[in-house]
Amino acid sequence: MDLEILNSAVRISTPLVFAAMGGLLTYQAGMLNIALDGFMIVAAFTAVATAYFTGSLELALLAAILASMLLAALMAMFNIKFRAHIFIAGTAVTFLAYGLTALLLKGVLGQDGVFTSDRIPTFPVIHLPVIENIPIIGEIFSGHTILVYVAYVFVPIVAWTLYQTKWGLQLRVVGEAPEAAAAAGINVDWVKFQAMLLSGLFCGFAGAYLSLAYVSLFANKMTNERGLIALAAIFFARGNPYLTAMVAILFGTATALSVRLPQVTGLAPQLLQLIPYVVTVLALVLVGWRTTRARSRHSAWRFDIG
Amino acid sequence: MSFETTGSGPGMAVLNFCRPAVQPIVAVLIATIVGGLLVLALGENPIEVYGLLISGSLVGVPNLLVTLQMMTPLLFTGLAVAISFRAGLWNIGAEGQMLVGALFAGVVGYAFPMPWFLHLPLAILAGFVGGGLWSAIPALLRVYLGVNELVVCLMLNPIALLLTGFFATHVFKAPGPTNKLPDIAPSAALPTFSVYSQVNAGIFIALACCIIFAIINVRTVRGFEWKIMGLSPRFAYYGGINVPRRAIWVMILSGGIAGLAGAEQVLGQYGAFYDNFSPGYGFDGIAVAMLANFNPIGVIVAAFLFGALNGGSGVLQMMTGLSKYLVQVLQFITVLVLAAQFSWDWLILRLFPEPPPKSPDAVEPVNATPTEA
Amino acid sequence: MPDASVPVVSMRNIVKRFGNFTAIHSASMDIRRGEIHALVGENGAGKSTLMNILYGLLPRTDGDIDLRGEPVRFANPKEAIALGIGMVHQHFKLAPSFTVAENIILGSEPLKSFGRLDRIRAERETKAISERFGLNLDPRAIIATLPVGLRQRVEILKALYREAEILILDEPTAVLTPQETRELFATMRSLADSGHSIIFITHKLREVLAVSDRISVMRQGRILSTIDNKNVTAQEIASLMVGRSVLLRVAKNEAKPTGELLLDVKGLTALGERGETAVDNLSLSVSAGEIVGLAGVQGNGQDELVECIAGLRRPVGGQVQICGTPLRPNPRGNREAGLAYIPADRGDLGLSLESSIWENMTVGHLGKFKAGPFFAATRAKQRAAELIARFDVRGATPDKAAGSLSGGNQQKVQIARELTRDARLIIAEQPSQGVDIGAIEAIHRTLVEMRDAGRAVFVVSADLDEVLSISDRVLVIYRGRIVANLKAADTDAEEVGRYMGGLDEEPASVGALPKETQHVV
Amino acid sequence: PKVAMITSESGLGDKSFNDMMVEGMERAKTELGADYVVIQPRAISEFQSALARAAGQGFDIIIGSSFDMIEPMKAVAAAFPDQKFGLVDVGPEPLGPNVVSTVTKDWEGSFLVGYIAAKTTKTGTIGFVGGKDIPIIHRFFIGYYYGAMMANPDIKVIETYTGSFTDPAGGKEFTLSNINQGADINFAVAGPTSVGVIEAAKSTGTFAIGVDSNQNYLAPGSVLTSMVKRVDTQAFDMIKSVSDNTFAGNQVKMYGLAEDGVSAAMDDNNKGLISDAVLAEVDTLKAKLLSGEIVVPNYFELKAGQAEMGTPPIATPPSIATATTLAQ
Ligand SMILES: Nc1ncnc2c1ncn2[C@@H]1O[C@H](COP(=O)(O)OP(=O)(O)OP(=O)(O)O)[C@@H](O)[C@H]1O
Ligand SMILES: Nc1ncnc2c1ncn2[C@@H]1O[C@H](COP(=O)(O)OP(=O)(O)OP(=O)(O)O)[C@@H](O)[C@H]1O
Ligand SMILES: [Mg+2]
Ligand SMILES: [Mg+2]
Repeated sequence: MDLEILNSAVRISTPLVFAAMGGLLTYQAGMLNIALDGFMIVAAFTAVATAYFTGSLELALLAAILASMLLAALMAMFNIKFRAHIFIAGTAVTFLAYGLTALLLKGVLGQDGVFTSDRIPTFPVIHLPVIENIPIIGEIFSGHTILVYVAYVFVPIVAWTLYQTKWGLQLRVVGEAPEAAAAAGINVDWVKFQAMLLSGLFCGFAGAYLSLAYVSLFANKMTNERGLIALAAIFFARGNPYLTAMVAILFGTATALSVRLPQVTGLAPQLLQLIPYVVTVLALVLVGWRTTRARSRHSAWRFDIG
Repeated sequence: MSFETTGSGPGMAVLNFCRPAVQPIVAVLIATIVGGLLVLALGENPIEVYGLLISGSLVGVPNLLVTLQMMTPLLFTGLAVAISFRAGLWNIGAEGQMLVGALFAGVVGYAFPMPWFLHLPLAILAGFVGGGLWSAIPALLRVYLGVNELVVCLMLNPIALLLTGFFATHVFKAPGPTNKLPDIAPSAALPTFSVYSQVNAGIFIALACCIIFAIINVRTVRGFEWKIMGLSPRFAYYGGINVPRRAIWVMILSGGIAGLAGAEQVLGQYGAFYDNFSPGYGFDGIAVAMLANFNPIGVIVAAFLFGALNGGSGVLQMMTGLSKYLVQVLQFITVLVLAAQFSWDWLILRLFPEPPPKSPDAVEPVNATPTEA
Repeated sequence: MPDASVPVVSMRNIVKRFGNFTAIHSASMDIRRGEIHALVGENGAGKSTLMNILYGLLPRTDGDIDLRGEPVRFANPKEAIALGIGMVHQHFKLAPSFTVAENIILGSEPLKSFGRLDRIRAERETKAISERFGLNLDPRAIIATLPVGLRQRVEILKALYREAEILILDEPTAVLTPQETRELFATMRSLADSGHSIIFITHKLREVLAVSDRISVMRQGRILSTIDNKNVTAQEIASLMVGRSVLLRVAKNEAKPTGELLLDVKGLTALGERGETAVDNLSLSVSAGEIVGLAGVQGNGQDELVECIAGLRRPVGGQVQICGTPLRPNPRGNREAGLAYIPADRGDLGLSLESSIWENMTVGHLGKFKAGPFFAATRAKQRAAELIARFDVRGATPDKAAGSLSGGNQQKVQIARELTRDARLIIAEQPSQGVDIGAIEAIHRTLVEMRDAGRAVFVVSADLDEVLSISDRVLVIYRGRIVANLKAADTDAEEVGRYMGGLDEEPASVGALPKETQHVV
Repeated sequence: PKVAMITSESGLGDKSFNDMMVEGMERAKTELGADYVVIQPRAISEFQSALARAAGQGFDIIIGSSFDMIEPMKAVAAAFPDQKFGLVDVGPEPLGPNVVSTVTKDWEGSFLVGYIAAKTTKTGTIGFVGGKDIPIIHRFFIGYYYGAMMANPDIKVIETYTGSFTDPAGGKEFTLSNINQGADINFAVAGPTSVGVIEAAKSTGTFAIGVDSNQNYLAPGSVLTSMVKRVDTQAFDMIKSVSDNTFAGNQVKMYGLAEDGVSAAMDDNNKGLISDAVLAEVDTLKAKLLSGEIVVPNYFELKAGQAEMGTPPIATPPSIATATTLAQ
């Protein structure tokens, strides 16, 4: 039972980790990308539609990523080239994506609300050869779909890219001091554009995971604001990839827990569903309390928070 | 940050003067064209679709009343978002604040019957207080613990939804199959005017709020202070503005106004607090505020646009069988295009290409002779 | 190898317009190989703009630029950098939370396989290049922790790392101490000797005369003339720049301090950003009717000291009285007690660059425009227009954004705002930083007038010339303590410089000031 | 006839009564030559304006669904006495001289599938996955519970609510949790979330029970049966009454097992999943129900703390037995 919770936590956290990695890159590039949900829903839809028509998971994943990146490119174009406020662009793109996928669901797949079919292939579950037999670890980490492993492997890759590569350095400088980057001859807009595209890439994975691995169907608004949770994780961790992933997992674990608590406690389900959100707020308060106490003694007054 | 202005020449002054109006119009035009292409791609006649959207929202008293009904909550939430964003506080929690305000108004509305001249104001005030209390959480966390209000608001929205849902389904649940509080007493109801729509006296409160805040923004010290702290809080603080206190109050005011949206819904439109009643007025409010460029009068215009699109949506569905999602798509194409800065500059650059160089000896230096104040 | 007779850079008839405002009318200028070429001019003359055009940061509206005889048109700095142009900006362009090495290699990073950064090589090369040019720097230090002088070096090394042959330095000495300035000049000279060409913008004519080979004078968007540094005096350059004769020294009478302590600091202790003790049990006082200068190398606690007095930082110990009122924990309280404060950090603290000039001039004066809750915006704009004229803020209208002003004119905006406050204590940090000589004269004269009207003026500056010329009394801060309390008339840059370097700690002047010295002028 | 259908705020694609009603519309279109449009309000507050604006447009009948439409429809029906209205799947009170309404006895259908589940489970534990913890869903649960207890008094029934009707992924997660606790059959009453419940069954080799419409086809072999609510018939009957001029207002029609308003769906997709023995028992059960020997409890008639329910009496589930107030 306990281990099953963790196994489920790994599953629940996966789309959050994907989306968080995507949002993290834009965060590091100085853009607050609130369109993660929009990217994800488009990817989820494209994945299901492609899988349904071609029967190929690979094509479906590819198409999902492309669709998500296309939307990201649109968003980037409006934000970077046409200087739309990232917040409006993000809101608009998200609701546009919700509406468009709902329209296309009817137009392309002939269904309202939900689409599911036997013809949609699903990502198979992988049993990790050696790990599977280790008592506790095996139960938690084995028996997920390939995308779950991909998500967690992305975390060190993103960290490595951010902190060990030229591109990562430039991206972080663009986020922190765009004038410095521009003066050093870096094409700030282009770097931001790339970050946004990659954000689309990761959300493409997240969407495909949601609709072809976690479940195998498409439903309107099926991202259920997971992108916003991912965003909160990023803020919480101030853009550190490992910490961000950990917060996403914390949220996933709290969710897994809240799924299993009702039978135990007999409490109203609404109160149990509060747990992940409340845990996140409490964690924020705790961190804020600790840093503020230290800062107020030796820092000049600042209101904008870093 | 770029301080460059584009375009120049004699026509510039005139165009700059009407810029606030022209920019949205150009954007709506572009959005209409893009949306029209989309409609065409769906195999419908864009002229018919837009015709129905317009006639369904503006032509005839019933349609107009529906539009007004739909714009009312957006007036409140748009204004709420606008005043907080203008002061540099990212209150994206209007949705949650509206829900809590609605719950407060709903409870006061049914649980404490009294004469209407007391009851109605009290119930409205309860909505304000509910929203204000809910927004005080991110405000206090921001000011005293440096926690980003954006994240807190993101978390508080679902928390508000779940908590108000808990109250509606467990604590104050009205008997019957629906998840709602008991109906409010007639003494707490905002009067409605017609069977065609639930537009009610709340719209006057909303418009009054917009006008009051428009005046506050440009005519009062407080409004000036909010603007400065929105652009540069450190400078504002240095200059003697009590930024932490102002920040808390702006957030509370903003939340309170979002709470009024809830009160208007409960007291005017539903007659009781219903679980999960909002189709996302709080989020639409962000778009409305952005379109309005945080200007309270602009909020009225933007809310009207949104209300009209939503109102026209019903007629469009009724007449053509097209989906409500089409309207949503058209709506947010408009928002996206409106948000872009290109429409105006693009137009200007085409109308007024850069003028030839001015004669080189234009200005003579003034002598540097500052004297004591 | 370029032809030696051809200038390295030749700019001809450059025009730059921002919207319908013409910043550069028609500027022409040649730079020779191996020369140090000073570019001087009033605030807003267009110096930074011209250089930004050369560096590819701004597109030009018209005109030609030849680089080593070839016409060029840079779309961005990257292309300029590739052709050997480097620029150190008036406002530093560094990423504060990154290391020295990272900042230096940014944009031309040494790589290992797979696009990996070669950190070791980056640090080695940073070390090597800083030693080659005699600029000592720890490659791993985080920029935010470095004093301004060292940041300046990072900026220069950044350009040199890219093998810049033409180096543009935009007001590099504005924030440096005399020692640092001297070191910088030595570096510039050795660079020039090794074939680099240096364009050097400054408002300090002494520096121009000391280091440059040729001098170009800019006025109202035009290069008036380029002269040889052989037979020219500071006075001549000044007149050329401003179009009239300027007083290069402040003319002032003896101070008559009343003894009423308008600023009284006793045993103040405060921590710095990293929790270190930045101000260490410090005491000082400024009396009505005197100008006290605080000299010190950047990073010795003067920032923290002033922030405490302004209410922007909470002290951990000690007492401060402003005009007889105990210190309040926020700027508002201290302003009400009678403080006017001109911060050095105008971009972040003293101005809101995105706000209009009238708004910038109105903050801190809200009481004047208030009728109940209402606000007289029209009156505030009128007043701003008056101040713009009175303080000669060039290129300004009340509705223009403060950020569109040149550096020196931004400074004038905040000076105008603060000096027109009804405040008895004036704290001015680097009041003439980036301000041209004509305006310096005016600012200093205003400060002296303030003193004579019975106010207390406390000038905090790294610019020894400024401190010595304006102050009646000079305090030197070193490692968070006052190490010297000198009568300005009896001391000189050498002596003060020694105290600033901490070489000569004088136990007697630490802590409370001896009563006698406060009154001698 | 011209028909306007106004959905509840969850709109089309709910895999629930809105979709079922459209099926009824389709049937009316083919059989009666009806013309219909579907209007999807975004919020409860838009019901009244949607009804009122449709009332002026020459529709022969305007059909809505959901309890939340009762008040708006009463108001609009009073304002437009010549317009015919229908309201599907609501309570037993008549709504006006120009309104017909219907009640679906979904608790009787839930009773049947509860019985089947309890007879089919191999683990002795079955599950219930509701969309929200709300009375209308409790009504399904009580029927299900009653049926299960009648089949096997020792059965364990796990009651869960996902909190959302639109989160299939959440539905799957909750179902997996139930399965992990031994529930090898889960009854999904959660709109689109139900599809996630069926998914979970498919991926674990257990069974799900569909709801509202026949969902057996969604995962043949994994959906034991579906508790079908024939709101399509109800809508069709309303349209038919208009077309053959038998419409009479102030009427509430009941659609229970007797009226074929609910059923446990049997088709090719679930052939052989339920043993013939169980099917035979279900038939006798139905007969008893029709004869009144068995009366399945309606949640809305239960009282808090009530110890037993239905005929023959069966102990109430803990959520009722221990409750101090019932969220009705
Ligand atoms: N934005 C606000 N909205 C509502 N009340 C506010 C707001 N800001 C402050 N207040 C309240 O108004 C009262 C006066 O506040 P405060 O002393 O800061 O203003 P003030 O003295 O008018 O400011 P100033 O002197 O700078 O004009 C306080 O009780 C404070 O809580
Ligand atoms: N982005 C801009 N938009 C509008 N005007 C600008 C912009 N940048 C500079 N200007 C104007 O161009 C003129 C020249 O500015 P510049 O910064 O080149 O002056 P400067 O000679 O460097 O002065 P300082 O010595 O004060 O630094 C000023 O009047 C300034 O206001
Ligand atoms: Mg300059
Ligand atoms: Mg006051």
